[in-house]
Amino acid sequence: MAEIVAGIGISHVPALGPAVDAAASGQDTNPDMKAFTDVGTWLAQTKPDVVVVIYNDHGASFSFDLVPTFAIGAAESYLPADEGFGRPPLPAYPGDAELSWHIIDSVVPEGFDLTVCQSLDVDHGFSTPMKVLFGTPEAWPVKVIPLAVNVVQQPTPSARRCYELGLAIGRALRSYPKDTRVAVIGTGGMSHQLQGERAGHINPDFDQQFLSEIVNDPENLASLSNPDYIHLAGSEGAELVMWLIMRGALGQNVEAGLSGYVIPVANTAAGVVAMQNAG
Amino acid sequence: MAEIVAGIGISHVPALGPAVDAAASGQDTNPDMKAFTDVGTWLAQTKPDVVVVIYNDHGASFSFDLVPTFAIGAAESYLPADEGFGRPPLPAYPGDAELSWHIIDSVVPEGFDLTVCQSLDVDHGFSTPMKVLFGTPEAWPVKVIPLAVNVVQQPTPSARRCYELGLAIGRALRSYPKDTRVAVIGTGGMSHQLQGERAGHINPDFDQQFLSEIVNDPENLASLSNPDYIHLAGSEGAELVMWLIMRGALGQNVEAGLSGYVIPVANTAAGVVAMQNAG
Amino acid sequence: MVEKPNMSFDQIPGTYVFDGRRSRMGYPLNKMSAALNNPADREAFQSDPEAFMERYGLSDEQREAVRTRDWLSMIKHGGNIYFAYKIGVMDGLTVQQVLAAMTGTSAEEFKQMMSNGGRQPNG
Amino acid sequence: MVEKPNMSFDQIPGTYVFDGRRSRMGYPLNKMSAALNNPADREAFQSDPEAFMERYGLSDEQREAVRTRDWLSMIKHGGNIYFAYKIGVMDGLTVQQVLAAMTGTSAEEFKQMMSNGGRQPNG
Ligand SMILES: [Fe+3]
Ligand SMILES: [Fe+3]
Repeated sequence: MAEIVAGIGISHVPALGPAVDAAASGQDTNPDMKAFTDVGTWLAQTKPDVVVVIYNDHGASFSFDLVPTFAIGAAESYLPADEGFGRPPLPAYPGDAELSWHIIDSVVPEGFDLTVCQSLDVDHGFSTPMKVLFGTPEAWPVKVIPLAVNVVQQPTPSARRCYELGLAIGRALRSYPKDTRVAVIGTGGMSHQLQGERAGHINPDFDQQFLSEIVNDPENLASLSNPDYIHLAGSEGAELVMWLIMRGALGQNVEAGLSGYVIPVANTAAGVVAMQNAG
Repeated sequence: MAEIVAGIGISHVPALGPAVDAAASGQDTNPDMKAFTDVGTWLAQTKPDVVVVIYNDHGASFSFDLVPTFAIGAAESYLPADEGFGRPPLPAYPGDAELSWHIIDSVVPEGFDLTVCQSLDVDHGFSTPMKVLFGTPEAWPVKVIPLAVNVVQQPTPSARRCYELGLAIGRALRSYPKDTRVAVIGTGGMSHQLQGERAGHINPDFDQQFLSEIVNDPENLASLSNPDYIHLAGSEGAELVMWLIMRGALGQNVEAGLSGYVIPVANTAAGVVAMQNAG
Repeated sequence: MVEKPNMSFDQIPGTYVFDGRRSRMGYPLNKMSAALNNPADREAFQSDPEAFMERYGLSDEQREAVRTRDWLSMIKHGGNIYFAYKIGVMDGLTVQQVLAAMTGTSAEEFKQMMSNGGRQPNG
Repeated sequence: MVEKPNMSFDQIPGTYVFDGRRSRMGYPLNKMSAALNNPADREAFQSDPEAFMERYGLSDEQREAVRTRDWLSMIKHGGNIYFAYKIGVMDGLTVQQVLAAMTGTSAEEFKQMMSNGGRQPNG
């Protein structure tokens, strides 16, 4: 049977890649920045076969012509998208189409109205965490399942809905008959805002509470409304609801692992937290 | 406040257009075929401002690259799609983007994970009922809201899920503050199968029960499983679940109006039923 | 009242339920067929079908099924009828002619069966 | 415990929540920006921005905002920052430079504000 070996919440701002490299090389001695690398090292030790990466597209693969609330990949492989700079020189991500379909066949009948993508280019929301956690290998050491969430165009799915989808994905993963080690990665955040007169908004009190409650009290985080998330985390930081999908997939009781919090990475508060199901 | 003035279930097989024309001109004297024209006449008398058309795409606008479970249009207008024969010479369908967004803003927070389309070409699943009910005017006399349902690639949404979405759309429509007369049209079916050794499957007993229960016992129809629908209605006739979205949008008690049932129209059993909320 | 047969997908006779397994298998075939919505691609397919199939990476079985217009084999190898029929459109075939060929009957016989009320359940 | 401010979208200061109303208004502007994911369209925009804006049917206000790189005006007229920033990419701007311009501060000041911990809540 499949086992969920790790849950990670992590920012996906592109500048995180170079910032983490600087910490790894000793150029930057901030211990919180080092936490990102340490989480990657820890993740490797959990030996995942597959990572489910919950992220959002930033105008690369979806435009406002068509916005799925939840889009899951079921492809054999995924290419990094051209976001306006040319296609990034990264290896393609190998998919696990069989496990993707297992999740789809489990959660759609439970009433989650997924959009199923057998072709999907993934942008920095996906690629930044992969790079931070796995470095820049010639070939990725894991298979991937992307889950793209609309956190851009209201009505975005509520934190509650995200958490419930996570619970359903957890049930799906645990019912997968193959011996597969799965890590679930919720990406985005932490607080930031990239528009309006409030651009530059950072809310460290909220972020720190979020880092703690995502482990210990996800129910409270699931009870916040969409406007509350935007008010507290910023219009773009509201993407933090994606961490609740990851958290829902894990068991009710988890053990907290490494975590870190840095202000700023570019225009964003950046955070990372690792956890695993309690023995 | 908006009012739901009519609910219609109707087949969408392309051959229905010419068949109905033949009945209207007296070439075909089958009274059940005349029912299709009569429903159109009745619909005009209910003076709808907007029609919500629930249909499925048949490989015109969506491929297996991306399959939304439920995709709703929120465009200013919709073009008829090229399905392999060239673009049909039909006028563009004017949208009611404001009402589309009202529905979206109502049902997504209720946990329906719609895909929102501000650009969408609609195929015969949409165009055939429009032609049968409204003829071929130079400009359509109503605004439209297309709702495309995945009834092609399993896991398709269950009949229960469709009915529940219909209930939510009904709540949304009734809460729309503008004085707007809305007709809801569920399309597809009736029994038919276009693949495998069982191609040509027609199930008149099931169809007749469906025509009756869609009015009087939608709960029973909502309780049938996806395999049951395929077994009873045929692999393509299973699209009849879309009528349950229409039925859900109406009130609990409805008055039955005209109905008709014809075998065959091309390879399909064709049916129509009209209803409206009971006094 | 409609009664529930409580079937599973694999119990339905003569029916290839288009599920994830078939959609995955049929992906190149259906993607190629979807391209036939474009006039330019319709021409490309007709002028050099082998090159067109190569472009989309069809499996050997899928190519052979397309070459021989073996509609049942297309379905068995993951083709979806709404997409596969776009190939039939270019041959000038009606859906009914495709279904007749798929079930190994003549177009006339199939038409007659439909006019007589279609293939009856369990028939 | 995170407490609930129980805000509504319109109460959040200095924030233009990207909802259906704005997505509808901004549709031509964002559609044009989305095209900039393609190298050929990036060239087309740069060589003749007026023709490119005409092709997508931008409103007068949106055109003027693009012409003057008035980022706040783009947002107010339905632009979404992830899309609008693709215009900034072609100008060689960082997101931070765009945000500085949007808030009427210098790039240096904005950078300093971020290094000092960002714009504080209710600040
Ligand atoms: Fe993001
Ligand atoms: Fe259909």
